[in-house]
Formats: sequence, C-alpha cells, structure tokens
Amino acid sequence: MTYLSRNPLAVDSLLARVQSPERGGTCVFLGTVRSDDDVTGIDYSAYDDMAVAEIERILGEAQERWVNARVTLQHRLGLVPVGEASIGIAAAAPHRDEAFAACRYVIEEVKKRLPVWKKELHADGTTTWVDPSGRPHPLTPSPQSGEGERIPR
Amino acid sequence: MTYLSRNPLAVDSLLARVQSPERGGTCVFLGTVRSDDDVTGIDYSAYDDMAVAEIERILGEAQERWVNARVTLQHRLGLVPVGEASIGIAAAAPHRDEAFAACRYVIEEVKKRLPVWKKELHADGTTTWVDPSGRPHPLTPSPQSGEGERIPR
Amino acid sequence: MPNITVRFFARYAELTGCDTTAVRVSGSSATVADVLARVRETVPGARDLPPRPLAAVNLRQVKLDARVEDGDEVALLPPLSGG
Amino acid sequence: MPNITVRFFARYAELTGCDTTAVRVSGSSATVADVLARVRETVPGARDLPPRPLAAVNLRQVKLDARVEDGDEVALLPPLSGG
Repeated sequence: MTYLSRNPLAVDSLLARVQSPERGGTCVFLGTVRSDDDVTGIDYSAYDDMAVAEIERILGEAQERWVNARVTLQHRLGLVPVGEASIGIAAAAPHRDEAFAACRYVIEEVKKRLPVWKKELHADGTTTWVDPSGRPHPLTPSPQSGEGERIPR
Repeated sequence: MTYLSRNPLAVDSLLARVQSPERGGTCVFLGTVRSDDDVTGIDYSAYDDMAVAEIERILGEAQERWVNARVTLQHRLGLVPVGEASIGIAAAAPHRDEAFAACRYVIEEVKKRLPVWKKELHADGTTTWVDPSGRPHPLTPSPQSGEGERIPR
Repeated sequence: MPNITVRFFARYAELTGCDTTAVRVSGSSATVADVLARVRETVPGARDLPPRPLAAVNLRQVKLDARVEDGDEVALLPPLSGG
Repeated sequence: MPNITVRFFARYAELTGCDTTAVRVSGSSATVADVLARVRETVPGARDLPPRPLAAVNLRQVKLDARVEDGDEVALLPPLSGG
C-alpha cells in the first residue's frame, strides 16, 4: 500500500482496495487544488515517515470504530496543478451510514494530523506557504500569532 | 444528461460533470449490489418518466440549498450483478462540508422518493421483490401490513 | 367524466397482469381514491392491491385524496426501493 | 548526554536553511523544549522559529514537555495543512 504518491491519483484503484460484494455502500472524498486568486498549483511536501505512520493510525482508528468498513487513502506529493486531486479517500461498508462516517472521519483527522505542507505557486512566479486556516504565510520569518498555540494530540 | 442507464456506471464521467477548478471538494457515493444470502443480482425497474422528474427535483433542491455545489447522479436499471453499482452520486463544492452534505442529501431523498423497484435474483432461479425496509416481498399477492401507511410527500 | 390513464409498476404490474389501463370516474371532484376504487372493479388482479398504495399523478407523488382531471396519468407504486 | 536528531520541514527548513541537525541535551530528564532551546543556540536561522512550534518525537506528535531519549528523532513542524 502506497499512501503517498507523486503521481496523479486514480479513483478506480482506491475503489478496488475497499470494495467487496459484502459492502453495498462506498463513499469517496477527493480534495482538489482550487483556483484561488492566481494560484496555478500547490507543491505538497511531507514528513514522509511520520505521514505514513499517522495515516496508518488514522485508518486503524476508523477500522476500530466501523468494524465492517474498509477505508483507504492516498495523498499526492510534489506539484499538483489546479483541478487535480491532492487527496483521495475511499470507504466501503455494508451500509451507507458507516461509509459516509468513516470517510468523513478520515478526512477530518488528516486535516488535523497529517504532517503535510502546501506551498502555493502563483502565476507571477512567487510562492507562499499555506496556513491551515487558509491564510498564506509570508516567506519572511515573522512568527504567526497563534501558531504555537496548537495543542498536539 | 442521462440519469437512468442500462450500462455500468462510470465514476469518471460522474466526476467530469461536477468538478471544476473552483470546487476543491468532491464527495461520491456508490451503491452496489450486496451479496446477501444467495442473491446473484438485482433487476432494477423504474417508472422512467417520473424517476427522471424526481431526480431533477431532488438535484434542484440540492442546488438551491448548496448554491456553490454541483451534484449529479446516475441510476442503473436492468440486471445489476452482485458487486456492481446501481447508483452513483457525485457532488463537488468549493469546500468539503457542502460536498458531503449535498451528496448525502441526494442519496437520502433518492431512497425515499425515486420510483424504482428491485427484484432480487437468487441462485436457485427464484426472485423476490425487495421491500424498502429490506424485507423481501413474497410474490404471492398478500398485501403487506404497513405498506399503505406511507405518507406521500 | 374524466378519463384517466392508470399505470402499474413492479409487483403491482405482476398482480394485475397489466402495465396500463384506462378508467372513467364520475363527477368533477374525483380523487385518486376514486380512481383506485374504479380500478379494483375493472381490473381483476387489482383486488389484491393494498388498501392504500402509494400513488402519483402526472409524475408527482400525491395523497389518495388528490384531485384528478381528465387526461391525468395516475400511477400506483409499490413501496419505493431505489438506490 | 542524549544525542538527538532534529528535523525541520517546509517553512521551518527554509528559515533554518537545513533539513536535519543533531544536538546534545544535558541530563536524563531532557524534554523537547530543551531540544528546541539548544537548536535556537546552535542553528542561526532557528531564532525565527515560533516560541512553541508543533513537535513530534519518533513520528508521533507530542507536547513540548515530552521527554526525549538518546537516539530520538525530534521534528519541528509548521502548522499542518494536509489534504
């Protein structure tokens, strides 16, 4: 299982990992790079080893909570152009409630816990680091207020 | 737009109908035929004209409620073998909350309102009509208690 | 005398042995319930329909007290099980 | 004297100009905060790190008062923005 990939994500291969004849409901989430302002793409980087460990923990939690569900995800790294997917999550379960819930759980935890960072590429050639709240970080070294307030889990 | 189809559903074509560079979150739901007991497949039939009208109403409601979202669906008719999808819904929106909510809304309304019926095919060659609560209807003409209790919307 | 097209689907089509029939109901304030009563008289297998089936008029689900007009299409729908 | 590998990511790697460094902290009850203080002394650009950055020890996020042991890998993480 490759949770991190530098290639475009393929929904079909995510589906193939979780679907089975016992699982009648499948929920997929795709996060794609949005054309905000003059953004042409996002360069994704990760703390790879920790990202994989965290993904395994998150999927394990989902598995414990929805025992009949199967969930997987793939996160793309490197340059992702506007309109292409940076993350894909697929959850299949006997019934749709579990599939939706497991898929939603995974994306919310990913947003909170995955050591992955986004650098936006602009049409004029400049770049900005993305803050989780959506505010861009200037590249000048001014510590953001609140940045150190986050309570690690 | 063909909302009803006798061919296998293609997730990619659903995605293509709703995704755009402004919509960063996409939620897909697939309902597939489950291998319950000795079921080998389900034969889907519909009141086609009303099904299309109802789908248009449901998608219109979703569109009014989540104005930045785009939602589509395709329902397969005819014989659908175990493991294949009978319905696919795709919702794309600027943010994931709206994508999940719109997708969920559509599948719930479809289950309540779409004039579509399932006849289960069993390994021994027999068939049973599926009741929405999941109880099979015997083909003998015994009116089911409660069947007439449903309040039309 | 409104002339109404009546359609049967799925299990109900099996019960009645037909997909479509036409009935006439009397008066200008006829309802789906009146159509249903007339169907029970004229279509043999329709006696086995449940007392209060789901119904639609002109592609929209309605209650049994909904009015019908000449040319309407009334559909009798087994419990829905789409998706 | 625990010997700790420290890793910087994304914006923090840009601030410090490096991906990895090694520091030694004194005592058997050293914490991530001690590692961070030592990093600020030894890595010039690290003065510009925020006062309380996110941190991980051995691939797991921890608070700054978490203990570190010889051979641990401490990572300093800019605000996470995966997905």
